[in-house]
Amino acid sequence: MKKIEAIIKPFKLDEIKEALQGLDIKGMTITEVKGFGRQKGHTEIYRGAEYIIDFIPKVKLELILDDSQVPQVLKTIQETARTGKIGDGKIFVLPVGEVIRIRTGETGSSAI
Amino acid sequence: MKKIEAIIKPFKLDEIKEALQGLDIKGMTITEVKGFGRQKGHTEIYRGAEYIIDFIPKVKLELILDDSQVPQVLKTIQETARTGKIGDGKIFVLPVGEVIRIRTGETGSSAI
Amino acid sequence: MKKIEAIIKPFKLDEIKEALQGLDIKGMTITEVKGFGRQKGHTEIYRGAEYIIDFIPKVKLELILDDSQVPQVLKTIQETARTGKIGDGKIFVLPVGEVIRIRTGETGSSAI
Amino acid sequence: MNAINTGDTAFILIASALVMFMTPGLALFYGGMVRSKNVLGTIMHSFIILGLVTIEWVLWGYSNAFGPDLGGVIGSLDWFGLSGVGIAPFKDYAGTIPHQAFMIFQMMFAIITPALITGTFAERIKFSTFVVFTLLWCTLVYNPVAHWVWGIGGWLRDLGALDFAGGTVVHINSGIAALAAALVIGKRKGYGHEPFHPHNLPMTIMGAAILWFGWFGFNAGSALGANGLAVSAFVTTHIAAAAATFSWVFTEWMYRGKPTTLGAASGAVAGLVAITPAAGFVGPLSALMIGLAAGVLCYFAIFLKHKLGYDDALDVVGVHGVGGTFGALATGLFASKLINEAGNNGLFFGNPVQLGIQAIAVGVTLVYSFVVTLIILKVLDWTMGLRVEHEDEQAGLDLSQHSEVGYNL
Amino acid sequence: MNAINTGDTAFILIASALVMFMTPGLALFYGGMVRSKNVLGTIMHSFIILGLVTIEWVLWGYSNAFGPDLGGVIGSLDWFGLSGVGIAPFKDYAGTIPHQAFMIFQMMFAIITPALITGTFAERIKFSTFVVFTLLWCTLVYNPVAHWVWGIGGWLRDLGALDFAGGTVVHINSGIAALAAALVIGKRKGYGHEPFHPHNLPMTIMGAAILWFGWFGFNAGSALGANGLAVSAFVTTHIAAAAATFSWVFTEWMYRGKPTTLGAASGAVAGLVAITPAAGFVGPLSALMIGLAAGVLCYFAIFLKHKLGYDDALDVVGVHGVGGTFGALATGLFASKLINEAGNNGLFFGNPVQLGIQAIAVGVTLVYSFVVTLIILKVLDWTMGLRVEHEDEQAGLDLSQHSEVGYNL
Amino acid sequence: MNAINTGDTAFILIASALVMFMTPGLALFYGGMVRSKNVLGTIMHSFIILGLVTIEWVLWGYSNAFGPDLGGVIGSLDWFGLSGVGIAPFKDYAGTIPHQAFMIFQMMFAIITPALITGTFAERIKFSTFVVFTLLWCTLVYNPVAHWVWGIGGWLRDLGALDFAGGTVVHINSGIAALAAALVIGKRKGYGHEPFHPHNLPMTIMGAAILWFGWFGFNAGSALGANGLAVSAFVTTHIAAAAATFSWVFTEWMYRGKPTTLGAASGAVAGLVAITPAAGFVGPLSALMIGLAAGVLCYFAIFLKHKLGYDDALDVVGVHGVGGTFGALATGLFASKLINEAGNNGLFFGNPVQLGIQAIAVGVTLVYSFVVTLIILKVLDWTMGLRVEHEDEQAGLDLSQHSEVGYNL
Ligand SMILES: Nc1ncnc2c1ncn2[C@@H]1O[C@H](COP(=O)(O)OP(=O)(O)O)[C@@H](O)[C@H]1O
Ligand SMILES: Nc1ncnc2c1ncn2[C@@H]1O[C@H](COP(=O)(O)OP(=O)(O)O)[C@@H](O)[C@H]1O
Ligand SMILES: Nc1ncnc2c1ncn2[C@@H]1O[C@H](COP(=O)(O)OP(=O)(O)O)[C@@H](O)[C@H]1O
Repeated sequence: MKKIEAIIKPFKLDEIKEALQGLDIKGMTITEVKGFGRQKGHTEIYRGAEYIIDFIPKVKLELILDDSQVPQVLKTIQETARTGKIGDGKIFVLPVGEVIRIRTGETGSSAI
Repeated sequence: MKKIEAIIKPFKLDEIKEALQGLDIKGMTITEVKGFGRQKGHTEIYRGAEYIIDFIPKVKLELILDDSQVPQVLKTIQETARTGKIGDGKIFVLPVGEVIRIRTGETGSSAI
Repeated sequence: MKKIEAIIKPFKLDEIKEALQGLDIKGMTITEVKGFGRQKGHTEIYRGAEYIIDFIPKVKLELILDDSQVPQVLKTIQETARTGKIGDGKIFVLPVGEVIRIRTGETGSSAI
Repeated sequence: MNAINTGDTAFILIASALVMFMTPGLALFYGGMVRSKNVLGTIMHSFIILGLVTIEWVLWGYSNAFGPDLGGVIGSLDWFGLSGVGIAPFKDYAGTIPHQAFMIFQMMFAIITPALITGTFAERIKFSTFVVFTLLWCTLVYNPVAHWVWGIGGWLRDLGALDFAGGTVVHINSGIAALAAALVIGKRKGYGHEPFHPHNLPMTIMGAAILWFGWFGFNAGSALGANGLAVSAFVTTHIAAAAATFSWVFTEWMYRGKPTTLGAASGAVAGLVAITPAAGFVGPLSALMIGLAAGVLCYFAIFLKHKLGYDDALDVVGVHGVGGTFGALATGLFASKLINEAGNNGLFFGNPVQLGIQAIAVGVTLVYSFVVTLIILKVLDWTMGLRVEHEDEQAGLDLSQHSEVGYNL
Repeated sequence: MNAINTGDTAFILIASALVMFMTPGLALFYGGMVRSKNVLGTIMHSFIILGLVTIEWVLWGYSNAFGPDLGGVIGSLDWFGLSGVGIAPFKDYAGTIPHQAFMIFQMMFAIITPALITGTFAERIKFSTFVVFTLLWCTLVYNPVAHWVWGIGGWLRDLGALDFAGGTVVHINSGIAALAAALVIGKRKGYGHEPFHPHNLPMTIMGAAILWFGWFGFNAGSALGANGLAVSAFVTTHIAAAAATFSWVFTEWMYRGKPTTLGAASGAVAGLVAITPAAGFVGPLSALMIGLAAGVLCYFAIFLKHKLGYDDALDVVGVHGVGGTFGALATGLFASKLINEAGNNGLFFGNPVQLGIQAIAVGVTLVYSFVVTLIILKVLDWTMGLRVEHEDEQAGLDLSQHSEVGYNL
Repeated sequence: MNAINTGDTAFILIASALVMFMTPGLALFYGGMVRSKNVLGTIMHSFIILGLVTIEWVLWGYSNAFGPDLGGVIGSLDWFGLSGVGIAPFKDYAGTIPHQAFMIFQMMFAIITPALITGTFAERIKFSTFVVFTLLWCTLVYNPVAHWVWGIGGWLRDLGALDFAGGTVVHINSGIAALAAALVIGKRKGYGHEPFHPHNLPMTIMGAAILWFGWFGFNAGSALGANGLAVSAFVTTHIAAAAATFSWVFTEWMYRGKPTTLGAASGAVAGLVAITPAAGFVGPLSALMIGLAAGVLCYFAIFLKHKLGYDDALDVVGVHGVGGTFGALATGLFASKLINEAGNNGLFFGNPVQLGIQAIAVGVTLVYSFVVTLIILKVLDWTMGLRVEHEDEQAGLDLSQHSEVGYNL
């Protein structure tokens, strides 16, 4: 099993969720995060004082998948999340040792 | 060492924290996340327009543990977090390469 | 490639970000989290009722790095984040299987 | 003479607007204290009462409370639908302003009283049942008690009970009804072990500020004209609010080690409650004393719920019940004919009888309101059900009762 | 006699303050309904109008709207810079208060009217263009229409159209301008598939409460004195607001299964809009009926936009356009000389002609305002551009137009 | 004659309520600008002052400020505890309203003045020391200065200085005290390198709106009756506020490229500050000019702190100090006996002497207030300590001083 973490632009979330549902992905978890990278932030001005804000709102998607699902999901996320402009984000794949479904106690693939 | 990530129902947090303290777990980190899964979301209505909200508030628990502690902790979380209703959440186990305690620079088990 | 997760004191973020930029780190992702550990929380009082709050605001830093960058980055974070007082936080290192840059589809080191 | 005085009319209209504004102010005061998942449900309780009780008051409420007396107990329905309530002053209530001005000023009191109660059953009441409860309570509790104390021919009024702006009718009445409600509805799920932090204290403080601001209309407006009495009531109102703000904060500072902002807001309300019956009968230094005492007293009164084990979510009993009772009795101590010729002297000014009369009015209100409220709620609990389902309580009233969410920040 | 009456003056000054307070109230009402990234931009629309229109009104606005009549169509510039507008009462408008008091009271109406429009193009208008639009609209639409209906010599006034406090001038006028604006500016990006949830409903409800509070100044103040008529308008205003709060919530409860707090706030505003033209001409029970109908009607009116496919972001058309039109016509039904000798009877009181006159005033305002607004906006769109860039809309108006962020919680 | 005028009394009571409401308004205005961890501490500063200064004013404050004169410098303690301050008008101050009405109206000024100062030491002052400071400052600075300018026999009053509603007493006084405080307490930890963003700008804007609303009571109420002068002051107040809103926003738009909402709110307050001393002495177009200038001037004045290196957290010096000074001098330019017979002409109306008198009043207030405030603070710093511990500052005042948290959203 693998864990996929994708950092995406927030407004792409709905589209990606729908694309993944199309792949029969049953679950995912998302977090509001802030990203720092090549994409430059913005300036805020309060009573004449300027502040440069480097951290940009992003959404982190976390999915646990069977190894078999990984390539397809990676492709789908990459294609759907892409706008072609700087700041589109990253996808990381991490190894997972075990999965448990709390409700049933099932483990492994059947718990995903 | 292992990292345990558990997605749970928010109102279970205190109970789980206490159960884990019982196992002499010294630290953990939690994040407010939103989950999408089998549990269905809710409907919101604003001036007659209905919106289906799929993402449900969950809490993510992250714990770094010595391998020896893992089975016990998994069991405790699974049992305490369980309500038996859909949406109880998942537990994932990931491998960890190294741990450092920032304050002291200690590494490995003694840093947990 | 490795993933570094660091739980730090929120007011240290800017300093760490600058130190990492010094190391030519191009990107990172941060999340507001709450930590439970040796550092004790605080008490809140509402209409005479006291509540003990165990969870303390922390910031989680996530960085994907080439293996070669890891030692230097660990050192920098540990030194910069350190105040020497309880609650300074932890650094975890996790293995990463793959990285993709969404914008270009690049993978591996060049995607970081 | 029947002439309308423009100064008095301007004053009562603006005072009515101020008292109306108190109800949304209360909505914020309460709304900030609940958990974020119940903020809208809590605000809605007050807001919908603006709709419901206005209609009730126009149709039968005003007539029952202030209409032609039937045996000292209730007003008749002669003024149903405000029939006969016009622009010409009704001299027995207020000779220099249009009758409708008096009616609308009183309406605002009829609105805020049931809204005060909502703090006790916050975070768990079923909305539909709440609507029915409100209408029944206004009809069966508020209107009669208002008639007794303020209506021409009302028996407590004839007895000589002093209640300048609603200590018994508004505060004791709602405070004791809140106790009945807390007992019938039971504790919130998790109460006592989960934390129930206020979710937005700036909102609560803003609400308290609006209440304070509006209370000038409530108390000074009760002089029913822009006269010396109004000024006197305005001054005592402000002094008592300030004194209780200070004394509540100072008490908790000594007792718990921290001066809190929620304490300041709560103290202000406690002082305003306590001065309400006394406002037009006492002088500034008496107001100072009443305020100082109210802040200390109500601070300790809210611990009652922990002792006695009921869950009065937002402390309606401790603040309005205890504060109102204290104020009504304090009126029997501090009232002075030097301040208000039409009032009476209290114990400290040589007339111990007044304290007894005040005690009767308090006692009667406590008993009547408690019993009738209890009966209404029991009946509703059996028939419609008082409380939301377990899971709906967990999800919060905002989602379960209204399909809305307070914040998407 | 030229004497200033202190009661009347006190009343109109406080009423002016209340109406001024409505504009920030509106800012909150609107601000809570947009997404959090546009909260400041939305609030700023109303707030900057306080600055802009005040200056416009002092310089030429008041003179154009209320100054010496030119052919029934517009006021001359004789009162440019308030020249000649002093403390002595101007009897033709208000005999017992200083002329400047009348001027400043009217100013507050001129301010809130363009602020109402801003709800329609929220979340996507370019700030610079918006500033220019506001000044043009006030000059070319608001001032003439105000003159026709309220100015001495205005042709609709001479026709006998009844508009107590601004049903046509304020609500129909802004409501139909909003329709024009929605059509020209187009839909918000993502409208119809992305969710557009209100980001802070407590803020919206607070805004509605301030509007309700301020509306007492708006409607009762329109009696221009603290007299019986003011009391009557005050009472009808409150009753209609309450009735519509109730009926909107009840309608959606039946129709969609949930009583919402946004519905309560919206209903209150709908009721206030509908009673505005009628406030000083109808009795309490008529107000009750107008309010009940307005709540139901406006609830369904907001579905129009889904049917017809325009994006009136915050429902200015549905609430102010439809509610105002209904109120103006309802005045032609429910008006009664028993309530206001200076008014007229409506259809239900035996004078069907009045309904026709009301319809003319409504129709004229609808057509004139729609056409002129459309022209102004088209010209601005070609010259300055009406809408922010695609990416600026995505980032939100707060960042893109003002370099600020609403919340750092 | 000693008769109480109902219109005047209604007006002054409502004006007092409005001015009272300004202090919580200020709490929001300031509260929104600090970081979220200090929101309650900041709000509490203003709120607790409502309690403290009310008590101080009742006991000795009013007597010291307005009581029987001792050598032009201070009032005696003859009116301690409001003894002798009753319902009968005190003609030398206000002949048509009860003496207590004048007293309570003035009380609200005494409350808001120290609250204004709190913006300068926000986010770092120790609560206990702050409480002591406030009482000392009111006694040693506010009361004498109020006596000099407004008290019968006060030496600046006798000199002929014009201060309609508190330019010197309220704004210059608090503004220069704020400078002293900023110097003594030192910069906030991290100031200059960490970002200090406002945490809730809608709250700040709401606060500014309440200030604007309340300022009608502040300035128009200073006419002490519902007369032509009140109308005139009301009109100039609104115009100046609007003009400065516009000019601040426009200045920063030109200078920094963006029109900000915080700029609009700040501009409004700057305009209100600047018009305060002039409100009842100048005409509408002069008010327009004063407002326009104030917006530009105060915008640049806040850069002073960056230049000079002190940390005036919420710009009390730049807005109230500079704005108040400008307004007091502008009164010496624009005042006209055509507007107020009881005032005087300014430079532009042929009387250059007035400007000199204004400059003396300004200078005296600046020097006296600065020096005495500095001494008080130094003494408190040595004895009680002015500033919270390092770690408490980091944790925020809400947790460290009050054991509360603003938001649990
Ligand atoms: N090495 C990294 N580790 C963790 N997160 C990263 C890393 N690099 C980029 N990110 C995340 O990806 C987001 C997009 O990266 P950015 O460099 O702005 O654009 P792009 O990926 O298009 O080059 C960042 O905001 C950050 O959240
Ligand atoms: N494959 C997955 N990857 C990541 N998170 C998941 C996955 N499946 C479920 N989750 C998380 O677990 C939560 C509960 O899952 P759900 O399917 O609703 O209930 P259950 O686990 O009882 O079947 C989801 O809300 C989501 O946060
Ligand atoms: N085993 C753990 N797993 C996950 N997070 C941890 C663990 N131990 C500590 N943490 C995180 O590190 C933070 C600091 O830990 P704490 O024990 O308070 O101080 P210190 O690291 O200085 O001993 C905690 O608040 C928590 O967020």
